[in-house]
Amino acid sequence: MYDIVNGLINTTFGWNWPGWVIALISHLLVTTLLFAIAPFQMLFLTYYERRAIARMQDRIGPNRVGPAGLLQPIADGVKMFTKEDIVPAAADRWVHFLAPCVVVAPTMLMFAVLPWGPGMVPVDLNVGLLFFFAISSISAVGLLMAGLASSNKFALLGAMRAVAQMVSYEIPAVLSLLAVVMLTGTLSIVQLIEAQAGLFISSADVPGVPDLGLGWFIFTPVGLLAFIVFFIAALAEGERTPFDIPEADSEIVAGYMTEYSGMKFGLFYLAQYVLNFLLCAIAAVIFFGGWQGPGVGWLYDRAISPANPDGNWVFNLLAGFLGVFYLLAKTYAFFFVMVWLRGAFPRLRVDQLMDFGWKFLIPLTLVNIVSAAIWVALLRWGPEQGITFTQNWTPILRWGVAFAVTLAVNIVAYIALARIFAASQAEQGRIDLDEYRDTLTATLR
Amino acid sequence: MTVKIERGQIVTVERGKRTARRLPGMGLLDGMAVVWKHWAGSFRKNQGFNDIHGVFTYEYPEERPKLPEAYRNMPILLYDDETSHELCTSCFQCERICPPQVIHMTQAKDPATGKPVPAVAEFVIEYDACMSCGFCAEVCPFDAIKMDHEFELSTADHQKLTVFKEQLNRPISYYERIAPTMWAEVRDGAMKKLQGNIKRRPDVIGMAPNLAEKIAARRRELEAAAAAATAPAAPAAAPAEGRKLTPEEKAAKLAAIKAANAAKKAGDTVEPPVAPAGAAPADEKAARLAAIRAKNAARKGEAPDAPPVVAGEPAGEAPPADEKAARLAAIRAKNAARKAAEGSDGAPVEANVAATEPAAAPPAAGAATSAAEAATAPADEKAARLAAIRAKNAARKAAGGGSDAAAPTTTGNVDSGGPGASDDAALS
Amino acid sequence: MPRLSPEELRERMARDLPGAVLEATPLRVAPPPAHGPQPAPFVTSDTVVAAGQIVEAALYLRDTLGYAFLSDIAVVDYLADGIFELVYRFYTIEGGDGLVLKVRVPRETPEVPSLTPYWPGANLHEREAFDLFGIVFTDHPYLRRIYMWDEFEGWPMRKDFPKQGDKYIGAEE
Amino acid sequence: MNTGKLAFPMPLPAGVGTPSAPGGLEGQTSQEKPVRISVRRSRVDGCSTKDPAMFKTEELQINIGPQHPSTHGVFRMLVTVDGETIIDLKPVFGYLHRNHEQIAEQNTYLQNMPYTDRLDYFNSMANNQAYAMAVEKLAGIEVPERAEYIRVLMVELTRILNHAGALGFLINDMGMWQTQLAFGMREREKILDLFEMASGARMMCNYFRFGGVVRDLPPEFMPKLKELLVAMPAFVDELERLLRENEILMQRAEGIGILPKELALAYSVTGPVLRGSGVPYDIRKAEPYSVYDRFDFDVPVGSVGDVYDRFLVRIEEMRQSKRIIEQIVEQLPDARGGHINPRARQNVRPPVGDAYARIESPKGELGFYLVSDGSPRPYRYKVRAPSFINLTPLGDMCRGYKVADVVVILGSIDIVMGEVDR
Repeated sequence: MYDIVNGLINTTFGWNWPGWVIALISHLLVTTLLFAIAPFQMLFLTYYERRAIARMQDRIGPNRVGPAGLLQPIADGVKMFTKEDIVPAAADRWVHFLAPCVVVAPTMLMFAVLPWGPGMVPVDLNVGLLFFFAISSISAVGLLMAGLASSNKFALLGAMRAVAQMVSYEIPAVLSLLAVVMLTGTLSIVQLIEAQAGLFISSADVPGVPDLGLGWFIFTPVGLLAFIVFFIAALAEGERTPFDIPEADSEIVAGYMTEYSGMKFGLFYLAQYVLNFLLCAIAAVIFFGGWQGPGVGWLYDRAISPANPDGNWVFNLLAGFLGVFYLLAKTYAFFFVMVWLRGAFPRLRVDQLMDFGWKFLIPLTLVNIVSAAIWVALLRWGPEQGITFTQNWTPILRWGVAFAVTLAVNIVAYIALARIFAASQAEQGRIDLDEYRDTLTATLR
Repeated sequence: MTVKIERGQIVTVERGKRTARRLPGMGLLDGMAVVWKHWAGSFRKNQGFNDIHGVFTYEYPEERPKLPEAYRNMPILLYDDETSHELCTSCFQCERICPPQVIHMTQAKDPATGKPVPAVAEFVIEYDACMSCGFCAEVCPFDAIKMDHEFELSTADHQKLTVFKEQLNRPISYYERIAPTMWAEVRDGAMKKLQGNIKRRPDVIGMAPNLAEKIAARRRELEAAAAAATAPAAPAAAPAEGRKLTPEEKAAKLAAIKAANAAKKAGDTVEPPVAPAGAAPADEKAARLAAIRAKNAARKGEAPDAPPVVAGEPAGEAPPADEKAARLAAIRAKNAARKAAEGSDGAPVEANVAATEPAAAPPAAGAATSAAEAATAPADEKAARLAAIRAKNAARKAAGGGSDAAAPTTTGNVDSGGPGASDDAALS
Repeated sequence: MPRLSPEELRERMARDLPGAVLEATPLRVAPPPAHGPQPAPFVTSDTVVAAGQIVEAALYLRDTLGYAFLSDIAVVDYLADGIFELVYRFYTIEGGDGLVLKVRVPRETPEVPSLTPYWPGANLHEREAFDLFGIVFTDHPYLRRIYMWDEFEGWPMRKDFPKQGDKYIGAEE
Repeated sequence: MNTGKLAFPMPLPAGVGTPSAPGGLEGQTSQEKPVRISVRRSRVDGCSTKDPAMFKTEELQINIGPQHPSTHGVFRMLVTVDGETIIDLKPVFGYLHRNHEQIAEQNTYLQNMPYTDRLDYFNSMANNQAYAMAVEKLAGIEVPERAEYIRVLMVELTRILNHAGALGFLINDMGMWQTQLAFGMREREKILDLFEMASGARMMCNYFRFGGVVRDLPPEFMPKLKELLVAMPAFVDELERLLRENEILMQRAEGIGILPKELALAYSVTGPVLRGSGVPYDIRKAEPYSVYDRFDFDVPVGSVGDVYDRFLVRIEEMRQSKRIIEQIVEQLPDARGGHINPRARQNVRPPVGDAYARIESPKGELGFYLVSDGSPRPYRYKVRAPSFINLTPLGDMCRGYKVADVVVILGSIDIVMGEVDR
């Protein structure tokens, strides 16, 4: 944005404004845009989810308000705003009031590091990924506030579950991303995307691969496993089925949201859907190349950018549109998968969820980190790191060997861990059936 | 594992995975595949009963469900399109069977005589408490109450759900449209009963009140008929020629029935005048009807296994099942006897007077009253007066219709055909 | 296990549980009408058991005869005779007809030993009977009202319970 | 274990056959490998509240219900939890109580028929059948053969629709967002269409009369029914594919809410819950009523008695119902003789006496106990409601499991509050 604004003001109009003014203008513009976009994302996602899941259930879904029901979320929003805001008498008023804000704020902040297109990142932090996940955990505080302040047992249970779940699933999520970070050696999201140029093989790994913007990490075994783990963890963090335990409507009514009504309830929903959107987006960014796709790189090469100040702004626009299109397409595809899972799966129980996270996902990510190390060692390291046997291999051979080895490691790890996990699940907490029957029937006379 | 038993077996259901699955998580993928199939198939409509894919939503206000004929929602009352007469005779069957007791009705009364007629004066159904069981339609012997297909009854006004006769009335053609075969099954019987009932309904009683113009038309016809009757006996021949459904004839027929009844009672004790030859066909019909009715009354009077029950007999002697019937018969017989007693004085006079000049009716009636007073005990005074009024009416109508020969004819027929007559005679 | 008819059951119980089987006296089902023929008295063909020995009789059915499935406990209020009759219904899982034990208790002191310690499935049946008829099941672990609220007074299924107007709705009517 | 005391004299009779040989509950026989399930159940007595050395935890009382999304109506469970583990559970009834029996004693026999629809409003046809059978037994009314076939047809359709709905609700309680419920409802709608064709109403059918049914099947009924019989296996197969081997469902259902065979019998539970526990007791086989002795069908039983078994038993019962319906379609006497609409029986006056009739309703044994005093109104009218009695073991089944399991166990019992509270 800075480049565009700078180009517009200083080059096109020739006003020669100082850099900080331009930075201020561009940041304000970006913030305004994001705050306008985020709620609309949420509105559209609710509509999208309802329509998609209705189709899965042989229904039509909302189709009454506006063309094909497109205005349904607006109507819902109006309903939310006009509803009475009820605060329970026994609730802690201020905490009850603050909780939705605390939940929503971090999700908005997370937009700060999300790159939408080439050169279209609000802030290119060099620790963007860390920022993203650090901020996302803050909303757990808000959830706990909501649960505690409501003085409702269901809310309390829901908040406990939510916090436990979010804290637990941060770990596999971050660990799975760690593997990717090891591949690239950077925490900057922009650089992560740029590393995914290429055609099924990242051009960073094998020089000379044509750049079609398809060198995504998902095409590597490490990235694939990391993606699976990350997506599962994202489901848990975003409280999506089968991990929507904190707000399991059939068990604890609405979890921490039980005592909220009106727009406060709406804010929780907003936070949740925005978080889902962001998680899908970040999954798209990290594993599916974000805005990378055929044509974007070619266009961006001809656009105004720090590397190429003489470019044409038309290409900026084109590259931007194409990049945003790619990103949103990927994001919505992931969201569709989330909806699909919601349509297809029951939810787990809270202890099973914990077991799954701690006993299956975390070991799996740890194995994946080992694979990532192998990958890095085979592809990047040379004699100076003490790896000599790959010295004479061509890059493509290195890549092939690394691919095969990591694939084998990951598949074996997955199957073995799944078996072990299943066995442990079967054993753990197992009471001998006869004994159990005896305890039950002992009361009979 | 299975165990054989008679006509089947006991099967222990197979738990868990049927096949050794390749990878953990395949069951989840299977489920996703099923959902995907539904998602992909949902861009077309569900094809019907044997299709399990595709959207099966009814987009309701645009797309109306096709209701089967038997569908029942709320009860409605039917009336005949042609005559605009309601089929309901207020027999109270539906009110009695209604499980939540939401049907209320009052029977129509002849304003002149106060005698109940087979029509309903007011009919109320509390739709809000109706449970749509359909019993009322099932028990109705006249097929007057049927179940509607209209289901959009929601309203913000609770009071609206107490539905009166005006809102309940639907033409038969409406019901025929929503349930053609079900109506076809009962149509003939229902229409026959309706024709019978119309004959017993004076004035505009029993006509659908929401058809104001029809009622007005009918009123005009009745008035015209009355006006025509004041003219000399010239129109007397008219009913004989005018074949069907002219209002005059209908009125005449009605009058004939009335006169016949009165005369019949009179004729029980007093030998009627000789029936003139060549009676009008319209009168003949009425006479036959009266005869049938009398016969029926007689049949009811008979206990199945005993000779005709005499009024004076104590009810207890009859077998319990027939007790009620016997008592009913006794009451009816007593009434008839009473009427006969007074009729012996009044009716011939009346009949004669009616035959010659209508203006003489009031004195005749007066004579009848006085005769009745003289003849009966004080307890029967009321009944006597009632009978007198009825006789007066009959006389007036007989005069109005111009069917001078009606009364004698009928009495003759009845006398020969009705065992009820002898019954009555015995009682008196 | 042999399937038994009520007569056989009476015979065997008279042999094995002396004193438990009572004579099934005819019951007047309803108060006699003021006039008209009297309704026939109700003579049951089922086994009538002394209230104190219902547990023994039930256990006899279960342990000796194999009628282990307690299907139903119904209460009938014979107001005219001043008794409650409890109808216990037992089945075998072999199939076939069940056996019926009937227990008659006076309306004034309706007390019956509870079967719940032996058949936990009798729990809700007995609570229902307590709630609606006021039958007191001694030894019942949790004899509380089940349908009506705890403060409710009266036993709504008894024949002498006022059918219209009570203290909750229009007492004066 | 105090086998001598507990054991019912015959564990399960050999005549009807027991699914499990002496090996016991797991269905272990010599040929079969034992069913391995894990009972994920905490030991209630070992919880930390009792141990002073541990952290002090507090027991929490939660009211699940009466206004809770998954209590299937207005039903309350007073749950004492330690963390998420159930320590105690007491069902509280009566929110839908309307004293159905008292109402019925004020009505004539026929007038009660539509009220029985409202008992278990999912299966009005089954209720109708049980009540009609009781009155017919009491008054000695014969039912023409065709009417019997139509009745059985309707009740078996009811069974399919009930199980389709019940499984959908069970899965919904497990958290699958209505997908299976929508599929089940789709099939249910088709069956309701059939009911509507025959009786005029979708749910409150009021179709049976003493000595017959209201009216004969309309001509368009049979073609539609045959179409439905094509769709039904596809639906059941799809349900199995979607859920049967789903790992999450198995996690949620296996070893949850175990009700052993002995306990199931002692608790008087009936229907799929009893059969899921491994007792092959089906009144249609045990004491065949109506024309059930003319059809071939199997009785599915479970081996462990957990939620998963009940789930599978219901699936299999839908198949068996479909089988019965196919046989009815073949055998249905098409002679219109024997008026199946007994209009004359509107005023039944049974002689003095009592009668009990029971059927295998989709939820279990549904019985009507009637005492007649010779008047047109029943002197005593008692409903033995299956969902009500099946709730008795709920506390025992839930103890030691998690809060999330309570709704699943409740869903697997399959209750309808109209019948529970009556």
